[in-house]
Amino acid sequence: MKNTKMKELLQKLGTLVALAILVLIFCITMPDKFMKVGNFMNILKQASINCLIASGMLCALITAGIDLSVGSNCVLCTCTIGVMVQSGITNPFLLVLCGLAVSTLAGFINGTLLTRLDLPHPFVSTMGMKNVLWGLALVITGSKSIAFTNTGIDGLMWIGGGSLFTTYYEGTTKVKFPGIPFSFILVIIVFIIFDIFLRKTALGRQIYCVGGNPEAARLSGIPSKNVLTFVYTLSGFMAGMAGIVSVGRLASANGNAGSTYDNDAIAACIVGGASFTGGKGTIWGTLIGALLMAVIRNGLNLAGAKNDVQYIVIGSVIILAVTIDVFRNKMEAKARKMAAQ
Amino acid sequence: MKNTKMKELLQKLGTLVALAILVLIFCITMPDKFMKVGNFMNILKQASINCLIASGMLCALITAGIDLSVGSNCVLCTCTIGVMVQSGITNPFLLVLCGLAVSTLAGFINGTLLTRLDLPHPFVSTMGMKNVLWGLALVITGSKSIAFTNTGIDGLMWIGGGSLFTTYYEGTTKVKFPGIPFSFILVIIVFIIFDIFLRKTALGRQIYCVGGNPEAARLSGIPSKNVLTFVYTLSGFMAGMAGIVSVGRLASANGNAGSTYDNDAIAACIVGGASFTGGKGTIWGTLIGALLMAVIRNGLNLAGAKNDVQYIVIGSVIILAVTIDVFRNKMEAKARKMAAQ
Amino acid sequence: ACGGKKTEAPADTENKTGTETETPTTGDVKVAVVLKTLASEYWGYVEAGCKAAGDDLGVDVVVVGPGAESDIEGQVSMIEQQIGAGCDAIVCAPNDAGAAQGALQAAIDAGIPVLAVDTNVGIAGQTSFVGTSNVDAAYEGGKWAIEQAGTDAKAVIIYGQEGDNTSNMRMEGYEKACTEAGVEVLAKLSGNNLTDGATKAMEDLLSAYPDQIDIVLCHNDDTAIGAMNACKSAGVSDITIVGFDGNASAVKLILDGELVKATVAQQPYEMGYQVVEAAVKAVKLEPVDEVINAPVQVVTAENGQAYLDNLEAMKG
Amino acid sequence: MSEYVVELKHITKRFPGVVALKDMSIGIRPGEIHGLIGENGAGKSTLIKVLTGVHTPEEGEIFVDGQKVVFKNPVQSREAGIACVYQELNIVKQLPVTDNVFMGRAVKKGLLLDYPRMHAEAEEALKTLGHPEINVHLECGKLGVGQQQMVEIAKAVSLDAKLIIMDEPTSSLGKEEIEQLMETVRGLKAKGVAILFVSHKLEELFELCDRVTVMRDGEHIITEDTVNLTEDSLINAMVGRTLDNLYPKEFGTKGEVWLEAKGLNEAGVLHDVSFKAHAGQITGFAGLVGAGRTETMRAVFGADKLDSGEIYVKGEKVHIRTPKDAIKRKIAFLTEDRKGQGLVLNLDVRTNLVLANMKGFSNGPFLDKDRIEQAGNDNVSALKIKTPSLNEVVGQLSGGNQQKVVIGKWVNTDADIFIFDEPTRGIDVGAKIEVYRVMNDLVKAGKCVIMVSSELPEILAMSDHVVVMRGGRVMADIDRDTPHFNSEDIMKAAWGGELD
Ligand SMILES: Nc1ncnc2c1ncn2[C@@H]1O[C@H](COP(=O)(O)OP(=O)(O)OP(=O)(O)O)[C@@H](O)[C@H]1O
Ligand SMILES: Nc1ncnc2c1ncn2[C@@H]1O[C@H](COP(=O)(O)OP(=O)(O)OP(=O)(O)O)[C@@H](O)[C@H]1O
Ligand SMILES: [Mg+2]
Ligand SMILES: [Mg+2]
Repeated sequence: MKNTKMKELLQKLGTLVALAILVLIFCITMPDKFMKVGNFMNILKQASINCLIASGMLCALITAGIDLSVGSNCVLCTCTIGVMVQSGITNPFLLVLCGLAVSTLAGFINGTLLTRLDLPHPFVSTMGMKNVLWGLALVITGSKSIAFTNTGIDGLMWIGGGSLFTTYYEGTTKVKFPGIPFSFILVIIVFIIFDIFLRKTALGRQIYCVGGNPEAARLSGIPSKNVLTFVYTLSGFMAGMAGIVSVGRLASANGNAGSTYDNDAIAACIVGGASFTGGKGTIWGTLIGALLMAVIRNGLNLAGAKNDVQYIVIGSVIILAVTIDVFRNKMEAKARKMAAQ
Repeated sequence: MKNTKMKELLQKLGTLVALAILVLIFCITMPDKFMKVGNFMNILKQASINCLIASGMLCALITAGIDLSVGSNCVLCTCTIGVMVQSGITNPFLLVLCGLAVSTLAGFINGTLLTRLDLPHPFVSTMGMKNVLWGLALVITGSKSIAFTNTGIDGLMWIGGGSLFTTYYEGTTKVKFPGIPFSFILVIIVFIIFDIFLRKTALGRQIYCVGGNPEAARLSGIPSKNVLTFVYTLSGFMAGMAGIVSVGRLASANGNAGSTYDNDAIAACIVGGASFTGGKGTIWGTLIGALLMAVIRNGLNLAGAKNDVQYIVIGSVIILAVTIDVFRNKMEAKARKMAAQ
Repeated sequence: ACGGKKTEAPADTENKTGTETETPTTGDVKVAVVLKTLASEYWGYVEAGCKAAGDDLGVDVVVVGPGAESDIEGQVSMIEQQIGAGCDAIVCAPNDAGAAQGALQAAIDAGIPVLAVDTNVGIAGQTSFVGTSNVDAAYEGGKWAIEQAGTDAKAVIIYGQEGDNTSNMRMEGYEKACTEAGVEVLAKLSGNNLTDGATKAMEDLLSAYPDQIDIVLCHNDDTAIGAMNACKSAGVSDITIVGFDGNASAVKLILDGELVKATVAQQPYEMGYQVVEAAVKAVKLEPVDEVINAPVQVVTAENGQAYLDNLEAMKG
Repeated sequence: MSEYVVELKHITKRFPGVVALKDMSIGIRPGEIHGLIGENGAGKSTLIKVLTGVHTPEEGEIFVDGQKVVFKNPVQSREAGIACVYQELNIVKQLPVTDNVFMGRAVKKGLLLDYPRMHAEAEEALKTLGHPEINVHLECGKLGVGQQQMVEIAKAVSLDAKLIIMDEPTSSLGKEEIEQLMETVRGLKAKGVAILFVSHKLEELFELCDRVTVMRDGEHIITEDTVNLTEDSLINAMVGRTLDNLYPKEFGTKGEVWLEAKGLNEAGVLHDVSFKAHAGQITGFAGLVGAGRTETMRAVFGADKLDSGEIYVKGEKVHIRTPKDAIKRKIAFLTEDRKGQGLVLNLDVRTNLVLANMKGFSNGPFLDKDRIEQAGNDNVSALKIKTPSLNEVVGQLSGGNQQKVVIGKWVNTDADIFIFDEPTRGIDVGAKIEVYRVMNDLVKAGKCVIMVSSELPEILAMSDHVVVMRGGRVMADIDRDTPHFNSEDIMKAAWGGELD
C-alpha cells in the first residue's frame, strides 16, 4: 500500500526526475559550494515565499483560473505591517492579524469581482487588482521602503528569518549547522494541511470539480461561485502568509518588491504538474516545482552566472522540466495500452 | 448594410463605450492639455507598439493559448538591429530582414515546442522562451544600450518615429499639425490585413476553430498543429514588427526594454473582448483595448498623477471596461429573450 | 527632423537657448520633469526637491515618471506628452539615454530648453546636467568601504538589473575603487534591485565564499538590506555593507549599528531643486552652467543623524 | 395528498431567440415510469432542467407532493427528492469514479470525507447497475463512454430520490447495457420511485413506460397510457403527421470496391481487421459496445496510428497518416462524439457547417461568403436543423440539432466515401428519416457509405452488406441477399458465435 503510493507519487512527478538531475549536476560540478548542508538550508529558505504564494495559486489554477494579484497582495501585507510598525504598533498578533486581514480581503474582492460580475476569466480581475494593490502599497508607504530591523518586532521577524536546531561550534558563535529555516517548516505544515484539504475534504474536491467540468459542477449543485470566491480568498490569505514571512525574510517593506512573485508562483505550479485547463495539480508537485526553481537560481548564483545567462538557463530548464513530464506521461499511457492487450 | 454593420460593431464593442467615456472625462477635465490634436497624435504613437504586439497575441489567445515571449522577442529584434548597426551595417532592408527573421524564428520555435513536444499549454514554453530571448538580447548587446541617433539609419528610424502630413506655421519651423505618426498608419494597415485574414480567409477561420475545439478541428482535416505553429510564428513576426518600430520610437536598443509589453498586449486583447478560453476576439476590439490603455496612461500623466494613483486607476479601469462589456452582453441576451415569441 | 533651424537665430551663446517670444514672467512658466520612476524613495526625494523649487520660484512644476525604471517606452511617451501638452522647459532623468534623446529632440527643435537630472541625457543642445556621475559616486562608496576593511579585504558586488545603465555605471565605480586599492572582487551577482533577490544572492555568496567576504558593495539600499538579512541569518557579523541612494530606512540601520555601514547619497533633493532652478533660469534666458555638480555624500554612522535631520527638514 | 409526486403547471421558459417551453404542464405519479418524447429541440431537456432547478422558468409553478416549490438551484431540487441523469455526460474526467458518483454531496467522518465508505457505496451502486468491473479508484477519463454513462447513472441512482429523471440515458449504451438499465429502472419502480424517461427510441418507451407524454415546439401535446398508444399515433403526435415508412431504404447500383482494409492491427485494440466497402452501397458495421468499430474507422481515417495493415481507396494503396490525408482521399468521417470531436461548440452554425471543407468554400485564400450562406441554408432546410439563424452558437442548440449540424458538415464536403459512426444517435424519428434520405441520396449518386450503428433494426433496414465485429476482430461479413442477413445471426456473430 505505502509502497505503491510512493511509486505512484514518483510516477506522477516526472519533474522530480528533473529536480534530481539538476541537483546531481550541481553537486558534481560544484561539490565545494553546492553540496553543503548550509546551502541546502538556504535553498529551502529561498523557496519559502514562492511555496506559500504558489499554494494559493495552485487552487486558482485547479479551477482553471489564475491569480495575478498574489505578488502585489503579498507586498501589500508586508507594507501594511510596515506602516503599522512605523506608527508604533509592535504587538505581533495584531500585526499578523491586520496583515492577513488585508490580504484576505483583497483575495475576497478578487473572487467577488469574478463571480458576481460574471467576468469571463479571472485574468482580467486579478490583473486589475494587481495594479490596484500595487498602487495601494505605494500609497500607504509613500513609495518609501520601511526597515523592520530594530523596531521591536523580532518575534514576528523570526517567522521569516529564524531557524530551528541551529548548532554552533563549541564555545563560539560560529555556526556548525545553520538550522532548519522556520519559514520552510511553516511551508511544510501549510502544505500538509493543503494536501489533506485538497484530497480529503468536500470543499477541496469541489475545487477540482469546478475546474475539471464547471457545467457538471453546476448541475451537481456545487455552489461554483462560492467555491471560486473561496479559492481566491484563500489565495489572498496565502499571499498574506507569504507577506508575513517576508517581514522577517526581507526585513523591509517595499511596495515594488513583488514584481517577480506572480510568474514564479505560476511557474512552480505548472512545472509541478498543474494545468491552465484546470482540474489538475497537486500540492506536492507544486513543492517540487518551487524547489526546482529555487535550485536553479541557487546553483547559477553559486556558479557566479550573470543575469543574462541566468535568464537563458532558467528559461530552458522550465521548458525542459515540463517536457520531461509530458514525455513520461506519454510513456506511461503507452505502457498502459500495451498492458491492456 | 454599412449602417447595420456599424451598429453591430458598436454593439459588439462595449469597451468602445468605456473608451468614449474616458476620452470625454479627460477632455472635460483637461481641455487645455488633453484635448489637442497633438496629444491625440501622441496617443496614437504611444499605442503603436502595443497594437502591433497585441495583434499577434490576439491570434494566440484565439487558439486558447498565450504568448508570453512577445516582449522579449520585440526587444531581441531591436537589439539585433542595434548590434548590426554597431558593426557598421546600415542597409535598412538588410536590417529589417534580419530583425524580422530573428523574431519570426523565435516565434516558430515557440510554436514548434508547443506542438511537437505536445506541451500542455503554451504558457510554459513561451515563458521559458521569454527568459531565453531576454537573456539573448542582453548577451548580444553585452548588456549595454545602443543608441541609434546619428548612425545613418534615419530611413529605418522614420518607420517608428516619422509622421505624415506634418504642417508648419508659414515660414517657420513651428509645428502647426504634428502629423499622423507613420507607426500608427502602419498599425492601421496591419490591422486591416488582420481583419480580412481573421474573418475572410480559411486559415483565419481555422485559427478560431482550433481554439474552440482542437480535436474536432483535427478530425475535420484542419492540421491543428500546423495552424498553431503558424499562429506562434505570426506572433513572433508581429513582435519583430514592433521591434522595428521601436528602433525609431525609442531610438535605442536596450535588452531590458520589454518588461511591460507582454502584459500590456494581453490587457489590450482581453479588454477588447478576447478570452482565455479561446475562440473569441476581434482585431478591432484589440485596437480599442490598446487605445484605451494608451488613453488612460496619457490622461493620467497629463494630470500629473503619481505612479501609485496610476496603478490604482489603471487597474480599476481594466476591471471596469470588461465589466461594461459583460454587462452589455447580458443586456443584449435579455433583450433577445424578451423578443422571443 | 534633426536640427531644425530657428528663423531668428537667438544669441546662440554656449549654454542658453532662447525662444523667439519675449521672456515669460515666472508666473506662467511651466517646467515638466520626467523622472525614471516615481515609485521609489529616491525619486520621491528628487520629486520633492523639484516641487519645492517650483514653490519657491513661483513656477508651475509637473513631475511624472513611469511605474518602473525599466519602462523605457513609458518614459518616452511621457516626454512626448509633456512636450505636446506644452511646457517652457523639460527636465529628464533618462531610463535609457538613447531613447530619451530621440524623444527630447522635438523639444530641442521647438526651442524648449532640455535639462538632465541625476543621469545625463547628453543630447546635442542640452542646456544643463545636474547630478553626479554614478561612477564617481560609487567610487566614493567603494573607497570608503575599503578604508574601513583594509586593502587585503575581499569584496563582492550585488548589482541591479543587467543592461541597466545606472547599474552599469555604479558597477564601474565600485570596480574602479577595488582595482585601485588592490581589493579582490570575488563575485558579482544580480539582486534585480529587489530585497528578495539580494537576500538570495547574498545567501548564495556566503555559501560560495564562506568566511572570505569582507565588503559587500550594493547598487541600491534595498539590495543592501537584503545583503544584511542574509548575513545576519548566517551569523556573519564582521562585514561591511555599503548601500546606495541614501534612503532614510537604510540610514536608520546605519545609525543603529547594523551591518549596513554606509550608503552613498547623491543628494536627490538638492538635485531636484537645482535642476528646476536651472530650468527657470534657462527659460528666462539667464546663463546656466553646462554641468552642475551635486555633491556626493557617503552617509555613515558619523554623519547619518545630520543627514536624516536634513531629509526631515526638506520634507517639512 | 396529490395524485402526482411532481407536477409542473403552465411552465414558460425563454432563451435568447427561442421560447423553449410554452405553457407546458406535466404530472408524474408515484412509482410510475413516465416516458417523454418529442422532436429535437421540442424542449425536453429544458423541461428537465426546470425541474432540477438549473433553469428558472419565467412563468409557471412546480409542485412536489402537492406542495408548491421554487427551485433556485440544483441542490434544492435534489433535497426535494429529484435526481437526474442529464443528456450530456457530466463527468469530471480528471477525478476518480467515486468522486464523480458523489459529486456535490459528501459523506463525512468528522471534517474529512469518508472515502472508504464512499468507495464502498459507489462500488455497490455500480454493481446493482451490472457494472462491478468498473474500478472506482480510476479516473473517469480513462473509462469508455459507455462506462462513463454508467457512472453518471450510478450518481443518480445512489441518491435516495423519489423521482429519477433520465434524459436519453441509452443513447451511448449497447443493447446489453440497455437491458441491464431497464432492469434497474424496473427495480426502482418496484421500490416506489417514479421515473421520467426521455428517449427517441420508440420501442424502449413501449417496453418500459406506463404513460407517455409527447411534446412539440415546447408545448404539451398528449399524455396517454402506453397501452392506448401505437407507434403511429405516437409519431403523429410528435411530428404532426404520420410517417409511413421509418426506414425508407432505396438501392443504388453496386459499384467497384472503393474502400478496402487489409489486416489492420493496433496493439490491444484491433486484430487483423479486413473489410471491403463498395460504391453505391451502404456497408453496415454491427457489434456490441466496445466491439472496435469506432477504432477501426478512426484508424482508416488516420485519426489513430496503426501498427500494421493496408488501406486501399478505389483500388489504390494509400498511406493515410492524418485526417487531412483521408479527406484528401475523399473520405468523410462523422464521429460518434459530437461534442468532443464533431463540433466547435463556441462557434456559430455557419462555421461548423463548413469546418471540414474550408478549401472547397474558398476562392484562393478567401472564404466565399455567398456560397457558404447558400450551403448553410440548404443544410438547415434539408436536415431540418432547428436554429434561430446560421449565426447561432452551436453549443446552444439542442442535442439532436447539434448532431444534424455534424451531418451537414460532412455532406458539405465533396467526399466519395462516407463513414457515419452512430449517425442517428440522439435524434428524433422524423430526423432519422432525413438522415436515411441523405444516405440514400449518397448511395444513389454512386458514393460509398459505411454506417456504424448499435441499433440492429437500422442496420438491417438500411445496409446492403453488414460487417459484424467483436473484440477488435471481424466476426462475419454478410450480404443482404444471403440467408444470414437477419437479426438472430448478426447478434450471434456479435456475441462471438460461429455462423455456418
Ligand atoms: N442554454 C440555452 N440557450 C439558448 N437556447 C437554448 C438553451 N438551451 C436550449 N435552448 C434552445 O431551446 C430549445 C429546446 O431545447 P432542448 O434542449 O430542451 O430540446 P430537446 O427536446 O431536449 O431536444 P433533443 O431531443 O435534441 O435533446 C432549442 O431550440 C434550443 O436551441
Ligand atoms: N462501454 C465500454 N465498456 C468497456 N470498454 C469500452 C466501452 N466502450 C469502449 N470501450 C473500449 O474501447 C475499445 C473499442 O471501442 P470502440 O469505441 O471502438 O467500440 P465500438 O464498437 O465502436 O463501440 P461503441 O458502440 O461504443 O462505439 C474496446 O476494446 C474497449 O476497450
Ligand atoms: Mg435534449
Ligand atoms: Mg463506436
